[in-house]
Amino acid sequence: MTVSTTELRDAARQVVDDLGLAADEQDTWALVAELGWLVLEMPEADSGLGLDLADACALHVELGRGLARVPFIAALLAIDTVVQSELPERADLLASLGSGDRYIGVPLAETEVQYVGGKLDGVAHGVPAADRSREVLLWSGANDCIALVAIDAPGLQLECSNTWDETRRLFDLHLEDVVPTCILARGDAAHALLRRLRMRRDFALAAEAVGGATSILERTVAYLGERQQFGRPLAMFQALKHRCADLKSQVEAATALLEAGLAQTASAHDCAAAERAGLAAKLLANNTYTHVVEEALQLHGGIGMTSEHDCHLFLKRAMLDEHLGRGRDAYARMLAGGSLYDT
Amino acid sequence: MTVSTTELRDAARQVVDDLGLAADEQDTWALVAELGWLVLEMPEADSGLGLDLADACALHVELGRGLARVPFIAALLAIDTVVQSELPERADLLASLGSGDRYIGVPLAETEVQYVGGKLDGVAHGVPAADRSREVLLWSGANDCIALVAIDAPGLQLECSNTWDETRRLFDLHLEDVVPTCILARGDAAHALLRRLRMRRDFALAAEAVGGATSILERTVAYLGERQQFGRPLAMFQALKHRCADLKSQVEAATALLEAGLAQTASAHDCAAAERAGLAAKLLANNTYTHVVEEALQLHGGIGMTSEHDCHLFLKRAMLDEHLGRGRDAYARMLAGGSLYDT
Amino acid sequence: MEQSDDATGALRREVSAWLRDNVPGAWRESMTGTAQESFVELQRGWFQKLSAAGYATPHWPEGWLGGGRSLAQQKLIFEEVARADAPRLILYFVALYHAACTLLECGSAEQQARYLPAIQDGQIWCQGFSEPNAGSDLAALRTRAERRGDVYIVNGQKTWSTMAQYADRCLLLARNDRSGPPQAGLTYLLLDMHAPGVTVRPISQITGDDEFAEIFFDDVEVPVTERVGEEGAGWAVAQATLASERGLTLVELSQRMRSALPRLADAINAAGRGDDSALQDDFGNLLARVDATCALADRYLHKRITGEEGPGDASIVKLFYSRTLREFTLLGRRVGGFTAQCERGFMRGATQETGNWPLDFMNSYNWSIAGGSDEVQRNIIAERMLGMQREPKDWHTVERI
Amino acid sequence: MEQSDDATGALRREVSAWLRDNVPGAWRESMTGTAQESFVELQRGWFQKLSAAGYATPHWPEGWLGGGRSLAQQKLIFEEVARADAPRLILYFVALYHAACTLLECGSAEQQARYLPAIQDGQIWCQGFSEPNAGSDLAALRTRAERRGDVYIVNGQKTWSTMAQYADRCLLLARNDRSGPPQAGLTYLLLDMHAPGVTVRPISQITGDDEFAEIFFDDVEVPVTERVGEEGAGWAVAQATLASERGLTLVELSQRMRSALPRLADAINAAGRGDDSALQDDFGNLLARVDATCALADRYLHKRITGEEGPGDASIVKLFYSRTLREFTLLGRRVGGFTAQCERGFMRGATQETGNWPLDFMNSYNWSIAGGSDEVQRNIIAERMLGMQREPKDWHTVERI
Repeated sequence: MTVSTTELRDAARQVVDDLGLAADEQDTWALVAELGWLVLEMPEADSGLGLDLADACALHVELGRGLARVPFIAALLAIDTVVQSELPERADLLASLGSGDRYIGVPLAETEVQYVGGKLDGVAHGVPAADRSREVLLWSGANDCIALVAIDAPGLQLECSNTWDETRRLFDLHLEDVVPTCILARGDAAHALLRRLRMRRDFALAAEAVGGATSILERTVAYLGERQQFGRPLAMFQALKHRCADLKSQVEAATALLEAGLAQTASAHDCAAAERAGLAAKLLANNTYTHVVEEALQLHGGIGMTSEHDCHLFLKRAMLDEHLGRGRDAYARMLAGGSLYDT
Repeated sequence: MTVSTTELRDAARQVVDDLGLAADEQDTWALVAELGWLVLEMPEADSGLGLDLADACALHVELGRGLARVPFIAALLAIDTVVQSELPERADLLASLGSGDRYIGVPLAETEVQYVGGKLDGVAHGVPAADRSREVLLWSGANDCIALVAIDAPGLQLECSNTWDETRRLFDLHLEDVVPTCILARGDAAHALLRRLRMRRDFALAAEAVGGATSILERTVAYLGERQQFGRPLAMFQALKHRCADLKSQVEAATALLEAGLAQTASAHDCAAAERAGLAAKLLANNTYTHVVEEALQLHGGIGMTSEHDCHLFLKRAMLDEHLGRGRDAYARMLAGGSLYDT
Repeated sequence: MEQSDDATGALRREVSAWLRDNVPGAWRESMTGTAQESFVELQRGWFQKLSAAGYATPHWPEGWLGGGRSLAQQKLIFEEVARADAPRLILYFVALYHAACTLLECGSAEQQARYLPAIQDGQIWCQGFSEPNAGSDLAALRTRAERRGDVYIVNGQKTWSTMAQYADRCLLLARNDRSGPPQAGLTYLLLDMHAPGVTVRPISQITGDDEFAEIFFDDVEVPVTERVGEEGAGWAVAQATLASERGLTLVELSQRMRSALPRLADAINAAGRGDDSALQDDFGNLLARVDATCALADRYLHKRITGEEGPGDASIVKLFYSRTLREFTLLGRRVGGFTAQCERGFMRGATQETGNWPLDFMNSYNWSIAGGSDEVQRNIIAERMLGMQREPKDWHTVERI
Repeated sequence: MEQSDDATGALRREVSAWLRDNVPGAWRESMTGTAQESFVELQRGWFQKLSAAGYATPHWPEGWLGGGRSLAQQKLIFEEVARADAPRLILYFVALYHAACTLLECGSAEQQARYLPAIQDGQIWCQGFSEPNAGSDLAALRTRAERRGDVYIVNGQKTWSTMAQYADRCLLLARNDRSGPPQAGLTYLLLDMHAPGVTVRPISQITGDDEFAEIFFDDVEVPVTERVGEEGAGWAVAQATLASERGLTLVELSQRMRSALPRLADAINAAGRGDDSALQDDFGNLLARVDATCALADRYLHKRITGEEGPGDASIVKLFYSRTLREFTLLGRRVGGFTAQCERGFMRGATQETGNWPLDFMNSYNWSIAGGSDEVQRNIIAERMLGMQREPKDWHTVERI
């Protein structure tokens, strides 16, 4: 990790801690824009900071720690895709995206969309804060078309996904004969851009999960240190200690894997290796997050079952997250696919 | 459980405890014969005790507890199959089998044998103590033929399986154009007999596994109660307590499932229900056994890694057992098959 | 079992025929996403029917409507109710079991005459044992009951009391004396929930439900005649309360879990994944564990019938049930995918197998935390059943709350 | 890292080229089912080559053959050796790391001059820390060293000493004083394994191997000049011994585990089960865990290089490695089926990934029990890293042995 990544992380932690878990989406978004996080990865030529995915993921980790209610992952994915594109209005678009005035939503789950005859049909799942976006970045299930679609385009309907996790505010987009605002890429170019987008989405989701897992484990350990039972703090009971130690080793492993994978994306120009590292990071991070929250709920006892306590916010986020990206069971199987037949 | 099953179990426990883990195969076999256990399930009309599978399994549990080096499961399977058959020499054969003078081996794993043109070809796996048997009970992979084959038949070769577990003394039988001594059943009759045999084999293996798991858990708890570390018995450390408690609940569950399944075989005439209960009992018993020995080895620490300690005998038996019967992964999938499509 | 197969068969047919005619129809649909009040209405209606038929009180002694049934017959009725997929009588459970059995075992004749008929008529009770700082540790109870002439003055707070907001009476365990050993200073009272000074605040649960509540006591007067057992003997009376359902709940819960397996299979098939061997493995292993849970619960009840229950037996069943239920709901979460995460409506009166997997998963913690957490059960199993040495002096554990 | 990519690349090419020419061929085959003696012969031959090339002692200071390498370079050499699938230098590990680093850090100039060249020439050392009743609890050590004039008289027993039957010298931790706190009365000695009164008995392991041994001391005389550090300062010297390999072993082990993944994939494919989604799930999850183990080990080494190591960091790596290795071998056992249970011949000089799955599974316990059991690591992580409260007074834990 370069020094600047560390600085970025420390600053972000301070910001997220100050905001707290309940911070309002609008306020948080304004702060994210103000801090320049939206231009983090934009090239310096485009007035960006020119930092890389590892830096972005350092922020995702911190936002994940605080369950920040802000569509930062989707925003960065859209910005990167526009940066990679050759849109005529690229410069203007980047300026408004970077300032936070404009937000383009991106589905965090896989889409079931077809592009036929210049029109999009189907459903796109899991677009965060779509009601705040002017356009949404969508692609065809066949991966041969990426388009921007206006949120008020005829034939497009927004439906709140109403997930148990209320911190992401996801939407389903139902499309019927929707004409895109513009096409960003077709054919092989679209394929390549989508590989990049999915790889980055995997890393971003992994980073948020690592942050969330770290945070809920810290909170659980702190709770056990305070809560007295049988005349002692719960933290003194060896059975609980050992469970926390196992969780800690898993969180550290997921963190190390994420960081090692990000290092690979920076140094190597091997797209397949970066993709594979993203798959592994996402898989382990989500496995870890769900396992940690499951244990955290048990270790908190009754208090964790009340909505006044924060435990459930992490639980619901973790339950949702494992189904985002390429889907719950795709990761292990894609990873295995490189080594096993018939996959 | 009827009173006589309880008596049988108590008597068997005494016998097995007296024998100890290292008892010689020949001596144990002689004792098993002397105690009348070989005629346990023979009809009273055939001078047997007329008891049922639940009683036999009560003995398997006890023999499993003591890792008895005696091919009792195979012996009872062969006897039951002969009882079910209409062999002309049935009465004489049962008399010599019941006295222990004669022993017919039966494969404890699935066979890869074909029956074509009156001859058997292929390999039968996992026949215990085949070198002590005069005949072996074999069947075709297509389940349409059950035969007795003389151990010295031309074309038959014995090969010691040399498994890590030395208490079962399994053999592979290689067959090349082997002419059976006699055919016990063909076609539908063979199918029905083999369903019965496999169901009984599942229960018997489950019972031995339950016995083994019970025994190694008892030994582990006893060891933890004696072994001192940091000035206290290990049993006093809560993390170890909780692990033992989990193991205990799993062993009790496997025991309860076995007993409930056996009760079903006695009362119901529903062959499919008995088969299903056997699958479930075998699956849970083996899962439990392997998990308990894995934990037992860890809980024993270094001493469990030495061959002078008994821990490894249970470990090796449990590792082997999960691959006996229909094979490691067949059980869960067959059970699921009743409820899920395409299985 | 004490009955012939014929008599058992006849009872089973009788009960199941009655259930066929009387179980509220389509309650799973009508109770999904509904308000607490309509749920209470369903409970009242269903209770009146069941009670009038005598099936709500098979565990009461002979002489009471429906009473005098053997434990085996009680189990049979529970099984049939579970199989008929009737709503659980959550609102009346404390009255029918905890209150009634405590009164029958430890109450005065006058107390029995006052409350038992009222319970059969639908009086609602709640339990006041747990406190915010005494989850699994009854010795730490702090709610006070000070004797003043003919009344006790109660002050303090209870929590995790099921449906306390609808209760008429509360089974209260309070401390009358702080001088002796912790268990010795407890007194058991029957408290009127409508008395001045009682405040109930429903607990907002993470599922959106509020079936539990906190109860606050501010100088609440309880007549001495409402004391069960002697002053300071509350601990022993509480044991009678806790033992009241005698394993029947776990029989019912495990049967309900088994009945819910097809719901999981349907979800797998509906996802077009019946041929996914990973799901087959998980589902097959779950089947075996669910069957084992039923077998354990049955065996435990049988031990109670024959008087063979040993220390830790109940803990084994509860622990294995809670772990199996967790795996059940985890598999559901896996199969349900993204779609299942978007279904928020919860179903009242069901147990943990509604088919709304994230909800079921969250509710599964009711069984691993409440009624003696998994951790407390493990302590009991290790120390009382396996005989593993206890930790030194003040490291004590308490049966369960 | 302190070096440019170019210099690193050059060293990597140099080492890997040398390894290509010098790693003993087909040793996995020749070491399968072979006797201990031929294994020792292989080790001696391979050590002589490696040592002569300077690759056995990159961690020694400048001035020694091969010495003066940075930790990053040492790691690179370890990685290349693992990738080249060379036999592990089990017989020389204690000499090269434990003995050499202890002498370099705490030994006298005279001791260094006497032993370091001998070690480079192939002198074999063993470690004498563990005792039968002091597995994870060094404070319980009972082997005595009584000072009599210019010698210590050693009596007692050590166990789990790797390859002690071939060792020339022993790093011995013995008790010279029982009066003070347990850690204070220990003295560190260099003991001649050929001295009168030393008896070695190989431990028969459950795998059939005997790479560990017990050592018995019966009035063995050790000159006072063979003491490292002051009398009673053995505890501190032992810390130097234990810290000597500085995380390199875990880097090597995790790299070897990664290198062995294709062996597992081959087994799955050979069983015709590459399209079994249950195995795909398990294999995919294992891949991620193995990669994470490598990442953890690398990160730990990096922390050592930069001086950022914190309490518990080493325990995290060891615990995660041991759990991952267990899962690795469990999946192997599953895939190997009945056939794998029938393969008894074991492979000497390999780690836990020989492809003989039951053997690998059993050997995996070497890493969850020895060198600080998983349980001891969990205590360390919980108390020192997470800051969870320690148990009262005499419930203490010890770093690791």
